[in-house]
Amino acid sequence: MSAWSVFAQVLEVLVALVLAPLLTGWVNQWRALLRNRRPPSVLQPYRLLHKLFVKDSVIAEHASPLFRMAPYVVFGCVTLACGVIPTLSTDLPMSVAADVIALVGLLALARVFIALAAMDVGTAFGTLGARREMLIGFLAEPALLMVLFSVSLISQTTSLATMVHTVTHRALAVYPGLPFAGVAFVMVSLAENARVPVDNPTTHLELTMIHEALILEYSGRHLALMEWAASLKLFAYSCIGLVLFFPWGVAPGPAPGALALALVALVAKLAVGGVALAVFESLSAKMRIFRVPEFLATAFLLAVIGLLVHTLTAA
Amino acid sequence: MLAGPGSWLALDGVLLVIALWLLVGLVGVAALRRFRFVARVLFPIGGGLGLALAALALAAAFGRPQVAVLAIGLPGLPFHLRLDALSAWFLLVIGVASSGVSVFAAGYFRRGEGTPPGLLCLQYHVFLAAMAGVLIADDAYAFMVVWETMALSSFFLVTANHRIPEIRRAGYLYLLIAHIGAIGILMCFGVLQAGTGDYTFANMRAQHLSTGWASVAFGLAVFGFGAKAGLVPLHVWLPEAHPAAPSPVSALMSGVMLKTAVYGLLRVLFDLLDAPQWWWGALLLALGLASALMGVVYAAVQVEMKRLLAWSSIENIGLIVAGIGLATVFAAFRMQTLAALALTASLFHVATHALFKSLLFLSTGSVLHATSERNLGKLGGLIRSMPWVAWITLIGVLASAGLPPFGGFVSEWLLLQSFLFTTGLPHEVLNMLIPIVAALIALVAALAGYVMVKFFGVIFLGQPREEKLAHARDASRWERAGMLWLAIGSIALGLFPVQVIEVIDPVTRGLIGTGLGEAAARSGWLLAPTSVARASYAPLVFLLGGALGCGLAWVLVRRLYHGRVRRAPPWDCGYPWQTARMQDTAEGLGQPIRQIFEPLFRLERELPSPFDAQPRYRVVVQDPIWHAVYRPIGALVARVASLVGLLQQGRIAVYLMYSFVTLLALLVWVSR
Amino acid sequence: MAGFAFQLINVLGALLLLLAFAMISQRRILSLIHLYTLQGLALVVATTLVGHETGQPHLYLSALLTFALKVLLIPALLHRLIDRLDVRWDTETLINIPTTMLIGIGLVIFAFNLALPVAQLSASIARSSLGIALACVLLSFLMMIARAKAVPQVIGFLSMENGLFYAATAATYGMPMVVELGIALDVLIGVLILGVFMFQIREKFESLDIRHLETLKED
Amino acid sequence: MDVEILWFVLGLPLAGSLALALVGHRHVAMDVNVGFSVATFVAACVLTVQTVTGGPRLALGGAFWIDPLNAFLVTLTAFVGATTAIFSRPYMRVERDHGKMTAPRLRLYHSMYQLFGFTMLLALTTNNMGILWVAMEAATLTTVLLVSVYRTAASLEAAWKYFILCGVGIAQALFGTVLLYMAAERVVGPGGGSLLWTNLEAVKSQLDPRIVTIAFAFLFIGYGTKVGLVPVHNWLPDAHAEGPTPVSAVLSGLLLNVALYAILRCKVLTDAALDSHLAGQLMMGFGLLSVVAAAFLLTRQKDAKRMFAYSSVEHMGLMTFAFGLGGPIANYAGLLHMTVHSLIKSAIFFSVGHAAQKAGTQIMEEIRGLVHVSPMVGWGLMLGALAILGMPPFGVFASEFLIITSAMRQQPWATPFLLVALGVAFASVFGRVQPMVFGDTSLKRLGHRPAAIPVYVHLGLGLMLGLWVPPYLDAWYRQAARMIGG
Repeated sequence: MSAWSVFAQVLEVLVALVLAPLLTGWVNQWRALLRNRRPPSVLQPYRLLHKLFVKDSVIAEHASPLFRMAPYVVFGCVTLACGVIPTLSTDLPMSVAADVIALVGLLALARVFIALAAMDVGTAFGTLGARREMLIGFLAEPALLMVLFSVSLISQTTSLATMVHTVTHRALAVYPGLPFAGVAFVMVSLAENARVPVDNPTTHLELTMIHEALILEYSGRHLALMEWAASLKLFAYSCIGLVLFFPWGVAPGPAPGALALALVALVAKLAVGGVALAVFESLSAKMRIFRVPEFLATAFLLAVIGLLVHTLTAA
Repeated sequence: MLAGPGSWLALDGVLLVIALWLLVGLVGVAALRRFRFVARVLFPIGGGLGLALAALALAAAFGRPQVAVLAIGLPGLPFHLRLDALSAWFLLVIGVASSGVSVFAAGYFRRGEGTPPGLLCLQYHVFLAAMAGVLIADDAYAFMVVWETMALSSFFLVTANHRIPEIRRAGYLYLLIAHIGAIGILMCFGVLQAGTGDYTFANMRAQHLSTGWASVAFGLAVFGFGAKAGLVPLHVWLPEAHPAAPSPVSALMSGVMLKTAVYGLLRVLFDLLDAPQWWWGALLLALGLASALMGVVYAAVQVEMKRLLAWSSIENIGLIVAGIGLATVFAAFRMQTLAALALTASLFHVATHALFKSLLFLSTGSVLHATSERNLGKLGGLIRSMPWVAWITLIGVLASAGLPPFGGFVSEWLLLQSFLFTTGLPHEVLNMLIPIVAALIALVAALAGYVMVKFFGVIFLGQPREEKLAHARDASRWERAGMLWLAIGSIALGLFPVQVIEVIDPVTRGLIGTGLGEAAARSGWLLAPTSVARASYAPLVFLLGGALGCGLAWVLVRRLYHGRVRRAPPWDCGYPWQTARMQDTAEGLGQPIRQIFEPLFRLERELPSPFDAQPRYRVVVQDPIWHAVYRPIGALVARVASLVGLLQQGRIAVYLMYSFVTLLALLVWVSR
Repeated sequence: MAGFAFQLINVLGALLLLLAFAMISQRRILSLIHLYTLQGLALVVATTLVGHETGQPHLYLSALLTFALKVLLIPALLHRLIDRLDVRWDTETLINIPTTMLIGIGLVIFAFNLALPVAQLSASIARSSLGIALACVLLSFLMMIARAKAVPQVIGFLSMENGLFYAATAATYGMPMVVELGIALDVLIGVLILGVFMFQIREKFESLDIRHLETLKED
Repeated sequence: MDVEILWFVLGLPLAGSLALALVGHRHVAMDVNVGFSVATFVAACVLTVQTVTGGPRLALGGAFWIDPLNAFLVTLTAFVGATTAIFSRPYMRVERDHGKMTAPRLRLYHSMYQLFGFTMLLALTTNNMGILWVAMEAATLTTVLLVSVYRTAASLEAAWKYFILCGVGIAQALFGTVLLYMAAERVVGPGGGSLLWTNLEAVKSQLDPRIVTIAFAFLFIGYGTKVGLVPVHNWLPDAHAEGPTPVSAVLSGLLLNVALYAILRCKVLTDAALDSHLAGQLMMGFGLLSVVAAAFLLTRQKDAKRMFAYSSVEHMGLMTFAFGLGGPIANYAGLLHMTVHSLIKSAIFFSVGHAAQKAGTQIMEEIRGLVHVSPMVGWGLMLGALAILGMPPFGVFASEFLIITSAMRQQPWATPFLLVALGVAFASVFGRVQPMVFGDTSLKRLGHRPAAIPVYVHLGLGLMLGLWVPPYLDAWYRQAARMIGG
């Protein structure tokens, strides 16, 4: 691994940290526009984070150390995840440290800690949120794995970098399994990032909220970290989707020019993706919590079908 | 076959450890009621012996197989002993796990709990010795003797508190199924010896059975060892027996004893039988998945902590067996490398499960002693009153949920890897099925996370659901030490998978002919079973990255901003009248699972109507298999018995008639 | 001459069989005892004849023994028994008599067929004797099954012993002396014990009806 | 030399019965009983040592024949007789104190006990198939008296059934013997020699198959009734349940074995004469039937002694099956099973006897928590039950191991039945013994000291045979197994 690849790694993490809130802001802005509202500034999330960091953090008197520890763990995990995904370059020191399975495990670790932290204070909403989060988790996680597997079967590998590499540097071929995987992935990432049909990131309506219920007891810097982690997660998922299904532009090696190009391509793709997400969210309505399992089960099945279709055509 | 004098040491050492364990037990009987001596001296000694066993096993793992013959047994069939890589691996697991459990037990057992301490000490150490004996037995008779001794000693341990009828019933069910399974194993050996009358495993290895007989032997082995391992549908004893036993015993049974069954299955399947059939593997795969799914789903809806863990043991055994099944399929198609991969995953999981499950059972034991509550609905918030137990348990919980960078994740990672590479199978149906299997494995893994969050969250987090929990005392020094040891173990397994796989390598070499050893060695700290380009996982880098992320975040936040914290009542959307009763109960946390997997359950619901004066909600989840399989069998036996009972109906004339008719029939038959 | 003796032996055998049938059909205990005595007598004669024909002295001894035991001693015992227990009345049967007779005939046919091949190569004088003996045994067995009272059962048991003796005598020139003595001893003691038993049963159950002895069973 | 010793082996119990007929009601009687039994055991040991060194031989002018097969049974019989006598000391004391045993009954009991021992030893050692029959019949007579010794309605009924059924059965055996004699006489020639085992053994291959077939049918049914094979077992549970416990112990421990021994002798002749496997098939069929039927009958029992009586039926069936299987391994297993079953089963009856005396009933629901009442009795019963159910490392498991594994390849069809039967038997017996031994109890601690030595000596030996068969015993088994052949 050369100094450049280390640089690429660091750059990538920093880009993720910086771009993540921006992506959130961008999506929110478009949502507002699509609803004929005056949109908040794209930079609103940064302001929010700053405000929260400045404020004292107020926590329940009987909260355990785990409660205070959780935001850092979650933040760390998600950052690491962003570092693993080859958004700019496929030649990253971290990419060998974790393949897709490890990536999913990493996100699961973050989820478990959020849930535990939510249960720690012992309020009705906290436990409720934790239960719902884990419910979504155990349905979304296998679906995500299946999606990744169907791609990894194409490239005969589970290491993201190699996947991207093969998908980019192969004569354009049509894989009938991929569309299923793509749809499934979209559904999963909607659920995982608490987007509309599953959860509403802006709601505080007790009966429907999931993500908000989890972080209800947090305030100040802890809340800031949680929110930042949330937007990082959204960023990560978007990147996974992009590198898996639209991997063009990702730099094969850590050459500075290529990196710059990749960065531009990434921003462009994210912008488009954000708009698409906003459109989708505005068009669809929030579903009842009891419908969510069916929604995710559908995603799971789609992913499995994709896998089957692939094996069928491969065999 | 006969090993050189140099390599004799390990096997002799193992024998010595076994003998010393027995000795410790006898000393315990001698000091029948001297509680302090038994607890504080004998049990730690037993733990030390466990460590010694682990060391010996590690030494023997890479050596040639060692054999020995004891002067006891049947005439012409003395006890043959053999220590090869497979035995060594399981011995290692037993040694490490049991040492932790023994140290814990030193602080656990209290006065006046059923059986006198000395007797308990005897049964406990005989149990340990028998488990070690199972792993080195090299002929059918020796194997059966130690096998049943293991069952018997564990039965007495389970019913240590035999004044409670439920516990007696649980023990009875356990021993019954164990015994019937043992007869199955016995018949399996009967087939394997191929009528030669020579019951040594060496002879069985030499025999080449016809496919039919081999399949019979395989079926009997699956039946016998499955009954011990708790494979669905032979699992019914497990959720009864494990909660009934004292916690260290449950830890040993769940963590270690179930593994001896896995060992037996491997021994018969890959060592004694030659040329496995692919459908054997398919069968194992199906059984394993059924157990895994059923186990985890039932664990999710349990409201009693040890029962929850027992069901999760069924799940883990299911995963292990599924891995073995996959390995069998590969072996049947001569895809040795992949077989080695799958087998390595199973063996790795054997170790991780042994450690974290023992740890979790021990922590339930501490909770039980501190609160005398086993019902999740009455626990909560213990992380404040018993921080030691809570934080150590958290490690076990994360490992059990299969989260990186802990031990559980590595085995799941390997297992999924091996599933991913199955598309090359020369068998279309399997190629179709395997992805679905992989999906189910992923589902099970995710559900395990759910279960563990429920387990930890309900016991240790939130507010205490009962007043008395507030002043629960933390575990004693001995208990902490034991649990800490196991926790360290499961962390180490997670961080140094490559080194562990190098120990497993000789095992797979011995059984399948190839291993992941040099691949692992090549990639150094990086776990890459086949090639780095294909799949890799580096827990240490991983951990460093994560720690770096957390640490930097922590430091920077304090540098750039501040570290001020204000304490206040919980916010909870501004609702001030929070009580502990408003938290989700165990049932509540199980509700989504109950809803989604309804067909798998046999539910007894009692829902209140809106007009009830005192509305009462009750839901009982029962095992459908108990009703679908075991009840009918019992009824059938009863009916047959009542029919046979007609023979004995007291009238002498009828009795004379019997012998008269028998005589005539016999005369007709012989003079035909 | 010899041939005549053989026929005589066979006739005696037939007589034995006839008596067995008579026992089956007989209701009154007293006459059952008489029939038993007659059977014993026939046995004695047969034994002496065989002894005379084959010139085996120990058969005379055996005949003497049989006479003492089965013509004098046991009948006397039985007589005293029924006097003391006062059970002279008719004994009812579990299976009605005609049926029993029919079954009996079937048994005889079966026994003869069974014994036929063996009798062919029997070196002994009386070829058919084995079949007859077997038939006697089976018939007494049948009688034991069919009778509901204790005493007839015992008599059935004893007449079965007779059949066996006849087999031993006619088919093979009598068992070795020591065995015969042992058997005789056993029979005698057996009868004594049975007698004692009957008194005890009587005093426990106020009757000798064995249908009282049906409490030990699977319920 | 050997002459004297055999005199002692047979004479001691006979003398004992006469002596006890005189003093049996006295207080010393129990000790006298023990004395004679132990002396007999010592004599038997000497006899067997001579047999081991000298090999099989005739004794007392050809009237008796000692070979490995019966020599080891002689020792076993004498041993169990002795230990049972030791057990019956405290047991009968309690019975007398409870007033269940009056002085005349005690006298009868003791004298008959010795006489029974004599008949057993006679049946084993005699060289004459006729005397064998006589001895078996005599054994029936003595045990009938022993069973009925309490004079209760139930015991009378049991004894009556026992007498009639076994009497009839044994009569069949006599007919078989006559046929055998007839067959043999044609080869050996007239004269008394034709019933001597030694002669039969010599000419067994020339015996006429047709006669021998029928003879074996009669002998099998006859002696099989005493072995307790289903469906002619019906006397067995009653006799075991209603007699005094020491009698149940010797019935299970000795009588059944000796009856099976008789069948084995006949089987040897039949196999040689027919050179077909007919006898073996018969024995396997009836053995298996007994195992299965007994196992299912076990599930319905309420009375402890009755239950273990059925378990005896089951185990005799297993032995019969093993001997029917034939071959060195199965025969070896059968002999081993014979030994261990006698030891363990009598030990169980000892424990049950004490337990029943303590609880004042044999009904199992009313016996609870024996470990609290008397750990000796409780653990004795628990270990005995586990041993008889085939739990290693007790010897029963060793023999079952050999039987099942060899059956698995020779007669696979039989093994599922065995699996089911053993499973059902385990479920029913253990399910009843566990609450008897463990759990809470209403009873007070045992008043008198139980006879722990016999129980634990038997269990110890059973354990030893599971882990280590002494070489000379092993050699013995091997010779005997070879003689049985098949």
